[in-house]
Amino acid sequence: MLNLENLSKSFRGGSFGSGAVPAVRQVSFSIAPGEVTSLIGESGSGKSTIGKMILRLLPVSSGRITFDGVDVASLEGSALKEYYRKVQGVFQDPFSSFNPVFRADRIFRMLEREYFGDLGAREWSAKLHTSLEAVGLNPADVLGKFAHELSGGQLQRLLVARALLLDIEILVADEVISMLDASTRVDVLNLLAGLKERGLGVLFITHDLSLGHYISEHTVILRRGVVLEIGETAKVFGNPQHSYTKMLLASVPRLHSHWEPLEPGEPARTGPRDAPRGRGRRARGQPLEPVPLLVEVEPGHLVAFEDGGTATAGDER
Amino acid sequence: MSKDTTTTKDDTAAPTEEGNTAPRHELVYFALRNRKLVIGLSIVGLLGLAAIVAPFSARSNPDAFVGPPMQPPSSSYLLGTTYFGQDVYSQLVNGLRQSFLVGIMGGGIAFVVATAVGFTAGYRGGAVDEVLNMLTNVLLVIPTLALLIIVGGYLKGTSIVFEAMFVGATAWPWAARAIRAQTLSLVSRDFVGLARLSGVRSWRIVVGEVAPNMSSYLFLTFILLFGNAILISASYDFLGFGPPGGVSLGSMMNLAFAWNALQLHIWWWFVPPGVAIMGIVGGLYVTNVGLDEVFNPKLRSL
Amino acid sequence: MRRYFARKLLTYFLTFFVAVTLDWGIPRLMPGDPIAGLLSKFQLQPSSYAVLHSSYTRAFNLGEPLWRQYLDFWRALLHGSLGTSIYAYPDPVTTVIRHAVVFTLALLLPATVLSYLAGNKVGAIAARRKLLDDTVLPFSYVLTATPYQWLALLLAFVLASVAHVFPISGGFSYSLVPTLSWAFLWSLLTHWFLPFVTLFLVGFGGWAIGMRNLIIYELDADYAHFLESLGAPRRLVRKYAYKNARLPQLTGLALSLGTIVGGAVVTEIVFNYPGIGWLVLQAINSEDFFLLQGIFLFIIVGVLLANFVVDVVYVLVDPRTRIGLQEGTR
Amino acid sequence: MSLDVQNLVVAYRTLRGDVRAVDDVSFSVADGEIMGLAGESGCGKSTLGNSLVRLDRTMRCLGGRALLDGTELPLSDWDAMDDFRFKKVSLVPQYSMSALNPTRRIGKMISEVVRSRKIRYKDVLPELERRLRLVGLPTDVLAKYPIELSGGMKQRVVMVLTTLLDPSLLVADEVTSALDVSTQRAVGGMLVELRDMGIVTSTIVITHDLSVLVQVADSVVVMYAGKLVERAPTATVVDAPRHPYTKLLIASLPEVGVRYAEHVLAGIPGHPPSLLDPPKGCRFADRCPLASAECAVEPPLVELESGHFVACWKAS
Repeated sequence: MLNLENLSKSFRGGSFGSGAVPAVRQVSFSIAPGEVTSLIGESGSGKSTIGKMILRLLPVSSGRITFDGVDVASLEGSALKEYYRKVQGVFQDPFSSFNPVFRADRIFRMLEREYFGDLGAREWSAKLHTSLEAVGLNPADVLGKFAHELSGGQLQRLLVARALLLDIEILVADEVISMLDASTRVDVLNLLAGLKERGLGVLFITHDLSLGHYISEHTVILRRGVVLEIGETAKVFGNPQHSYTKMLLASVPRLHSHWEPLEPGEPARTGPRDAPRGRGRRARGQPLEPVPLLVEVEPGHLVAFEDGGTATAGDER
Repeated sequence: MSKDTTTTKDDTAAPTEEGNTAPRHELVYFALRNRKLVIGLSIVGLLGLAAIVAPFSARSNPDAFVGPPMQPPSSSYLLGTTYFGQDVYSQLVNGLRQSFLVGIMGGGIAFVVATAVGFTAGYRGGAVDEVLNMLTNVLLVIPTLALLIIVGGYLKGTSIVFEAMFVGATAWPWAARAIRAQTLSLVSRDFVGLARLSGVRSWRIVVGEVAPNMSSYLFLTFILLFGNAILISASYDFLGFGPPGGVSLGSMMNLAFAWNALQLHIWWWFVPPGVAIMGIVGGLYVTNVGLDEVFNPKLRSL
Repeated sequence: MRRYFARKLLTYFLTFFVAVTLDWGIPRLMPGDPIAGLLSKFQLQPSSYAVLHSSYTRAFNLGEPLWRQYLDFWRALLHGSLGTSIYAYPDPVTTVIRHAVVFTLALLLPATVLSYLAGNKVGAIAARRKLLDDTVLPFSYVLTATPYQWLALLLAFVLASVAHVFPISGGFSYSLVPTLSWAFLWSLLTHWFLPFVTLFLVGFGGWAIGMRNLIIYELDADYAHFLESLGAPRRLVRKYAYKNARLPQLTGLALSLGTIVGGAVVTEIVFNYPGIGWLVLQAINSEDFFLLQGIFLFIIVGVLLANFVVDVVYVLVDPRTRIGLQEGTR
Repeated sequence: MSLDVQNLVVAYRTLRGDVRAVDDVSFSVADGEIMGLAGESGCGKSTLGNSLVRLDRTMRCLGGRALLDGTELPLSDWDAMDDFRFKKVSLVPQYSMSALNPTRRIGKMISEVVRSRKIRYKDVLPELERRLRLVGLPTDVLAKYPIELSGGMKQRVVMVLTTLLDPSLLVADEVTSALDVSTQRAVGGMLVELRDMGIVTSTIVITHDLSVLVQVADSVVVMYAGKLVERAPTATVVDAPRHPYTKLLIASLPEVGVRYAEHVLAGIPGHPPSLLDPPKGCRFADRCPLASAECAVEPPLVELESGHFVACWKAS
């Protein structure tokens, strides 16, 4: 069980750390084994930052992440290595995940060297093949090749296979299929969904609501580093409460229905992020809006309190 | 790297079976076809060869007084003789040797410092980066030659090793800055994150994952540092701070100037060393550009 | 923008601090007794040796504890005192340098600015134009690889020593008394010309190459392709590319100031041009170490000032730094 | 008949030979039509769209032609094409975020571009300002530098600029893919409005996202490995596709409402062939569940019913 408690992250803006730009603010949720949790947000929402903090690729500014009760920030050396045995990640750009200078197998080599030094060559090879087959890859097709000789789908599978070599309990999947071709992305998606049947907890980070809805048990809606709605996926999608969630759902293009005509004055035209931008501008300009309180509108469904109107429980339709 | 640069549109053909081994063949193909690279390498190679065989091809000890003074180039004195009657050709090939040595050693030291600073700053980031960056920027502003003036003034004669160390200590900042920038961009790539997730230690990530991705860039940096070192040491020697007794391309020009070669029209005394320096440094620069064009397809076609 | 300058100024102050410390420390860090080292270069009687040794010791404050020496050095410096020159005894070092600086500036400023402007223009024109590129580029490579002192020797030999078109040495004809006469000004100009050409040519090559390469990159930038898709004529695309390529060139200018100053030093020596560089040689020959130390500081301050000027120009040319500045001050 | 593309072949030149990214493609776009051009990366859709406005220097047009309002576009003649660019054909590029010169104020840049086309800036300024307001941008964006704008704002500035001279043909290349869903919707709406207001006569919208095309396009062309495989009205492509590739592609797309727990979608096994040496017959054959011997011969594009073209032996 991986818990995020009031997790916050600020990036240093400008030189000498003067001026901090908040990226994630007081985020709390947990990733349970055997479930997929979707973390949904638009660009700049801080969703990838959360993933990187879980993977200890970025330090936490305040709050904490615990894994089986232990504060992840305190892990160093061999303890951190043991954490990585249990918690692993797959990233957005499959080509960036592979060192272009080396063959794609290097991702396995590193694990072999660091974790399986005492394993015989034959045992290792058997383990590797099992893992590759588990993600639907034929070892002969992918081993010994360079990343640019393989397709994006194959590469993402290789990365999942790499994680499966370890005894992982949590997998952080950061936009893993957004760069894949339509015809192959659903296969990788199904692969991730299948992991929960092995008892793994998956954090599925995405900007695409349809993917989140397809795959996950729990959904977290994030905007500008703040959680706006969180709960069981069926409830969040079936009975969205926050105006932002509703706007997202109304805006997502669908295959079998058209966008509802825009109501006059609806914010979609100017868009929520259309404020002129500039790094650090928000931080030094107006004061930050406070992190809203989460209100439970129905069992297992929490919504951020809005000024415009209190979230109401019950089905609107 | 090659992936980003060879396919600019999303619409290029998917990787192909034939494409598997192509990039390397392509590099060789473009290398051989690149006129700048071929010309630059030939010049540097020929001069380098002359420097290596200097002890055998030189007619005499460069300092020995072999004949009548101020002889113009002739069959007996290939490049004439100096004001004192030393053989210019022998001095030249020995000077070449010295220049290459200073270039390789000085450029090498500067390169090591630059990579150490650049990698550390770029990979560690944070406060370490701030401090190293500040140090780099400070040293970047102090002109090498000015520093040389006060150092040289207080030293009684120097050696090639000293010159190399001096160059190494002063010439690295721009290279460190460039390497830092490259490292920063590479560290943000996911394969570095993945290496960390695999429990690989930091120095191993830098050496094993980051550095190989900028090997061509590092090589180009070394070439430029090499050339710089030769130019700096030539100025150093021209000011008369050079190793006593030894003959370098810079000290040849210094002596020629000091003994009125201009007024006495002994042009063969100062023209050859300058041509040699220009040949090495220019050859290195052109090689650098040629290699850049080979490594970087954007620059290739035109 | 305020932050941008704050950071730059901090760097410059640090640099100055480091430079002064080096200036103070290097004579003291040299192995052995620095004064004995100095004096060993003279052919001295034992009696005069002792006198000189004790006077140098006093002059360098070597009797005091190190921290004391260091503070005294700073105090003297802040009072504008760099000691007394031996070469031009009894003039103070600052006076000697001030006389030379005029000549160096008259040489460096026009040579640097004009070679920068001309190199950029020519490089921009040559980029992506086959014929020009094939001629300008090799020429530029030869120039930029040429040691300053050698080009100076070559020009002095051909145009002065052989052809007698220009005078070979000095800042003006020694037969003339410095006055505001046409004859004197003409003499200044003719003596100035060859060193100027030397600095100009070597600098020109580097700028031309840099600009040519940058333009090729810029012409492949997204905004250039977009302009093309709007049917904008090549002239406009190139104009934009040129304006954007100026920015990294300016950074390059700041980075190469040290090299340019070094070039001026050796060039002045070749032409006996009475600037800072020539002074360096005189100081070395007459073992005038106060003068050397003073020149070092002067060069540092000059380079720092030039860096600052480039920073200001950069802000004027790049609107983005100005916007960043507004954000910072709001 | 606004745009008529006939047997167009566009190739990249590489060391190993020409890569035919667009291979013998024909279609037409009517006045007032928004045509979607869909396909996976590498299928040639972007090459096709771009070649109609700005044929990259690394590309060559090896055959075929494109008629705009009855006039042939001189695709291979860079200078002659300049007469058509901006005025007749315009391109909203994939890289809209970086399409504006970073060191020029936007208004200044537009005025310089307009003037370089021998048009007085004063004459178009009122219309420019009107259209900026139309897409929800304040006119003071003209006084700003690109870095002062958000991605969505830049996207809209670029769209206003490219359509300023009321082009007959607008090619919009992946204009929605880098945007958040909310901005995506605004930009999609803009494409339709530009057509509805008669500013743009015909539009080609290139995207890998079929669900965006459902929102904006009247008809869809599906490409696969450089070939046109299916062309039909949008609703037909989505609801009754006939080419096996289109069918499988649409069946593989997750949509809000579809859940793994209830209905597992399936992708298409395998990957597209190399365009350097493409297979002789149908290019989809080795991934196609219906493939048989006759697929070794290239299937022609056949009009199965009015306006519905399919290149597949198994479709009829």
